[in-house]
Amino acid sequence: MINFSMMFHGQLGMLGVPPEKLGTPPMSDSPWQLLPSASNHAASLDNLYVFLTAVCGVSFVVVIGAMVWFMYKYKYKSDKDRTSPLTHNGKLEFGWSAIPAVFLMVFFVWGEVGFVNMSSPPADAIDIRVTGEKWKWTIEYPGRSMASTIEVEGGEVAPYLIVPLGQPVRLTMTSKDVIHSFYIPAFRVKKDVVPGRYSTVWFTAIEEGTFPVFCTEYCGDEHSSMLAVVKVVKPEEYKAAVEAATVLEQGASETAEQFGEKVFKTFACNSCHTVDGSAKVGPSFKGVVGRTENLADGSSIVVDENYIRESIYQPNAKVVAGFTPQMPTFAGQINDEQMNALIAYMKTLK
Amino acid sequence: MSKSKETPAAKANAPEPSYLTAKSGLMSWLVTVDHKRIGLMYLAATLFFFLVAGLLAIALRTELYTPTQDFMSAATYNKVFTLHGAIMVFLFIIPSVPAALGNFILPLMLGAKDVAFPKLNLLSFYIYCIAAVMLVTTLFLGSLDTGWTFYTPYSKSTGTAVIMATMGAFVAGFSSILTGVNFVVTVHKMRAPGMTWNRMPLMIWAIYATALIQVMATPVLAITLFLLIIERTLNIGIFDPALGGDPVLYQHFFWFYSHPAVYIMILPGFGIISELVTVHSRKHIFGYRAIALSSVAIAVISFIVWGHHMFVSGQSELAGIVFSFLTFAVAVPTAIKVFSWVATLYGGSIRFNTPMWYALVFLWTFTVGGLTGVYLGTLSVDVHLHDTYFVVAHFHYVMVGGTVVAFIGGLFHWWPKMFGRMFNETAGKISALLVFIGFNTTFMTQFFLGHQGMPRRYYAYLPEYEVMHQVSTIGSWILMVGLFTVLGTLLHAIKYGAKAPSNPWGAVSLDWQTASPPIEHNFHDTIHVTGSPYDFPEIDKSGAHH
Amino acid sequence: MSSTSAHDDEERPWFLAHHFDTVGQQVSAAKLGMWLFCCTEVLMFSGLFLAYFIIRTLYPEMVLGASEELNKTAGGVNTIVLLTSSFTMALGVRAAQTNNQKALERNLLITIACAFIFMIVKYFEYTAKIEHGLLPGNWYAAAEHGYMLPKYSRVFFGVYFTMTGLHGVHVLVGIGVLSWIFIRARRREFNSENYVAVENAGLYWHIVDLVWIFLFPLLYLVK
Amino acid sequence: MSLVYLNGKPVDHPHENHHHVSPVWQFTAVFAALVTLTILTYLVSYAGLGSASLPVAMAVAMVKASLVIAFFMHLFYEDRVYAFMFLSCFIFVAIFFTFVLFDMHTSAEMNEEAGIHYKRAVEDSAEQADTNRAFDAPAPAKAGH
Repeated sequence: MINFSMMFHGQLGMLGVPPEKLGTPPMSDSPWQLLPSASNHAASLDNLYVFLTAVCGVSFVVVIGAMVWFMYKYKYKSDKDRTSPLTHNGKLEFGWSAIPAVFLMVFFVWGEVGFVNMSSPPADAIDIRVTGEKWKWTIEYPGRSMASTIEVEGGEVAPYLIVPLGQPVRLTMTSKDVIHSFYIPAFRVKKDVVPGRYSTVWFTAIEEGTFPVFCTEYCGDEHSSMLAVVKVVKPEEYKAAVEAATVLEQGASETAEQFGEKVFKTFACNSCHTVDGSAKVGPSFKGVVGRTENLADGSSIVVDENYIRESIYQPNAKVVAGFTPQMPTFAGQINDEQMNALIAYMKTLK
Repeated sequence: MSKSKETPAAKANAPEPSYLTAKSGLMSWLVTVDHKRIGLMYLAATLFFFLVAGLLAIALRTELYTPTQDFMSAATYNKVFTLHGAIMVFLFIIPSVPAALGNFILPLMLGAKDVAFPKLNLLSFYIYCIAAVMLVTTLFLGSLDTGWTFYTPYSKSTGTAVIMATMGAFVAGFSSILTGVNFVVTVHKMRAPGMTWNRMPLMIWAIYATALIQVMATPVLAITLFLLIIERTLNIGIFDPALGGDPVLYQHFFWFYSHPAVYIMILPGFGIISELVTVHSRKHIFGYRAIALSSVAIAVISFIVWGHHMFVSGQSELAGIVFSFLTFAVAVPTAIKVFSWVATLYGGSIRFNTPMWYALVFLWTFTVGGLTGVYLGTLSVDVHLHDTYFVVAHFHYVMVGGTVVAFIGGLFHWWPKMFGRMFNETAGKISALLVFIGFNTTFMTQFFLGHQGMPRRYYAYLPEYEVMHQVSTIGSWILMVGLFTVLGTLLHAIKYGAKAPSNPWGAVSLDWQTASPPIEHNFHDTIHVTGSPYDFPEIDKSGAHH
Repeated sequence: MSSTSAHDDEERPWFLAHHFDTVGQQVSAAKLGMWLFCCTEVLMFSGLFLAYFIIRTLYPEMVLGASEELNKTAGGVNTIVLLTSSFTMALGVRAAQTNNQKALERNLLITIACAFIFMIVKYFEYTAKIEHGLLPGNWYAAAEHGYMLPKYSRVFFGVYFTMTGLHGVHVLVGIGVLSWIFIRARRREFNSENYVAVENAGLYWHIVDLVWIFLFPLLYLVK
Repeated sequence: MSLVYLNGKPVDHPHENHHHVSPVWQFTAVFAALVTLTILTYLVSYAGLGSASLPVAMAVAMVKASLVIAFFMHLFYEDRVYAFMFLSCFIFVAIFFTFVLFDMHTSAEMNEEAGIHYKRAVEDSAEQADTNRAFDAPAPAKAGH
């Protein structure tokens, strides 16, 4: 059973990654080459693909070869030409119905076995949540409050799927708006991400590397920028890599206030609290520090660092009059460093 | 096959004017109930929309020449590919062969004076015109950016003119239904004396199977689009997950029509090819019964394979397996047709006229299109290829390489009958060569793009795909030159072509047993059919062969 | 083997179109066309029936709960009305076949009257729904009118209004077609040789009845 | 006129449209049956057949439809081509229904096996839980200024 109660948080505002900035290494050098076989599905599927190509190639050569040969052999010579009275041949017709049918059944069974395998995740698979919306993916790991991201070329931030080599992974996916489709060519997996439903894909990565992820169900303007990066790491590096991709830390060149603003946006505080003085779902943060608020229980309080900290970790303990207690707790999600930076940022909002 | 037994009285008659000259004036065209004139009006309209949608395609390919945005914004690109698809499907391919060419030759081939319901025929043309106007109107209402499939919930939430566009498709559907009803009844009730089912030309079989699909499938499209319209206007909540509906259901509804619609598009092409390969090689068709019955078989099976558009859509895996199995079942009758056409060439006396060149191009492209369909029907492979350029290439090989090439071949073949003029053979052959080269360059590369993972409907793409996109774009320009050569050759023929004899190709079917162009009521006398439409005088009955 | 020339001075009845050889050919063509049209009607409504079955599968309790709000008796009366009109329509065709001019006119009139009764009953049903806010889509306002209906009930009323609405449009078209046939009957255009128009209008009307035969138990009755 | 063709085949008796006129009593009997069945379904709906009620109602409706098609629409006496065409469209309807409903049922079952629920169901139950909590807990603080 998957834990569906995981909360979703907004990510840094990004409307897709332009394809030229994704920066994943090219998957192949020539059109004849198969893509890297980076997952368990890819290996078995490529065999079928090659088999199909061989059978279809031979069929094509036979049909078109016969056509070209007849074109040459039976071309019009003179008006005295007499043509064959042949109208049908039962054995031949049976043959060319039955032989393709046999091959088609082989394709069907082979494809069906692979497909069933693709649809049956093993019980010990690692669960990762994927959410699609116009036009970005949100990739979340169990126990990590932040979505996983990576900075790519030109300062763009791409969603980042990290998977351990050799361990089965199951993605449970849904969409917030329209239908998207999660496609990792190097893994040969694809599944539509449908609003109102959960869909899953699973795979075991068998090759280290960094590969692109596409959205393959048309979803509007920035459909072609709805990309992500998937990286296969050694199992021993997996935990650290995930943690590194899902943290929010003050950069060396950032001031506490700048970092605080990033925290403010990362946790989507701005979806309920404005910085311009107008009330939204919650009170505005403009001039909030030092302000005297009337509380819902009739008392009043001067907003200071302690009150802010309490309101973030236990939001419904002291609700400002006029607002409903509906803020979720951020305990366990915002750490001390981020909290301090956030408060430093709030102090700048005068 | 048939001998038109002219009575002495008929012989004494002065030559009757052709259908083109029997009446004159604009009104004589606008209110005509003559199937030939209606066919020509359909032809003009469908070719116009082919031109429009074709130019849109060239714009798309040109934008894709580089991996980044060139002259179209993402929003414009989305609108252009949507219009390209919607116009091509609803205004060009579906009415092209059945309504334009079929209207002209169906009664002629049957030896009938007209279709069963001539006024209904005219009505369906005007309904088609209304649909065309509605679809074009969307351009002025903010255009349309849903893709031609109108998938929910995107089509519900986008700000573009979805309602006008879906109403246009809805109305076009009515035109299609009426044509279908008309043709089914015509084939059942208007055949000349002696024209048994087994003596019908295969073109008629193909049009008959097509008409059956039009009658049986299009109503479901109508109700689907109707539900989409009220969903969008009233939010009743059948397809919208936010209101308790299910978007995957829309796909079921849509593809229940739209998969059979694929066969509405390709079956008439099969019919044309059956005529072309026999007439121009002076050979009896190989396996008449197999081809005729496989048309009907395809028509029926086409109704039970729609789920193969939905293998990765969230449809249950079990349903996917069933649909994959049935999809392979539809491949067999299609393969039978291709083998039979090639076998027809055996022992013939092949004349490389322009129509025959197109038939041979068709055999090449359709074989590629058919074989790559096998990849997509195979479940696990489809997971990889679904919604990539592989699919784009596959359906263009079938729709353009199949239907459009057959349609052009058919136009060259019947042009002398339609206008009484021969076209320039050299120009025709050059056009065939250009179309062949341009088409394969454009779309063969897209198979490689697809298996490298390039998704559909991207206006900008990863740099590694650039070279193949450039090859494809250059091919599309060659294809465009080829298609303009076709248009020029045909138009030139109307005005400057040599006068065509009544039967320039030495065909036996009834359409060639009347004047070129035909008289207003097609035949002076009721024709009595006594044999096969493929019983050419060149066929050696002495037993010298074998 | 001889041929029949189109230019023969055969006796052609006035109602035989130029492109047909015999009346029989014309009649059978018209009938086949009408039957095919009936097929398209059946397939079109099948989409709506499928939509109904789907929401029933998704929300069985909701459909049962919401359908309780429909007026069973009004639906039942309308079923009888439509069956009666089908009956008189069949008698009307028979009257045309037997050259019974009076019976033809009378039966057509009763049929048209039944169609009007159907629409009037429908009008009262719809009015009641409007008063209670049980409307499709955006206008659905059951809660504001004090109705505690199961969640997603608005989907049921969306489907209810779509199905009965489209059926109602067919009834209205039927009224038009039958009135036209009635006018032509008054002009004595029909007789035992030429009655295919009456028959085809009848086929259309029976299809309208047929759809209602399924709509009634599914929407109103099924528990 | 030595040979007459009908639908492409030579026939001896060129009278194509023989009129079959059904007797009035037949129409009356069919009508009576239809009304009876309608009243029956109406009454049965109060009986509460549970899960059997849908199949029973559909069976009765199909009997009624068959009566209308066969006798009122006269299909029973027509050329078999009409019957073939018309009944084949019900085959297509059956295909349509079967596959779509099959997909719905099997995907629900398979998802259940894999422990995945419809997102909507998950959200609904969360909503339900919220409502329950609201009833359990004292009214939340929400006062005016």
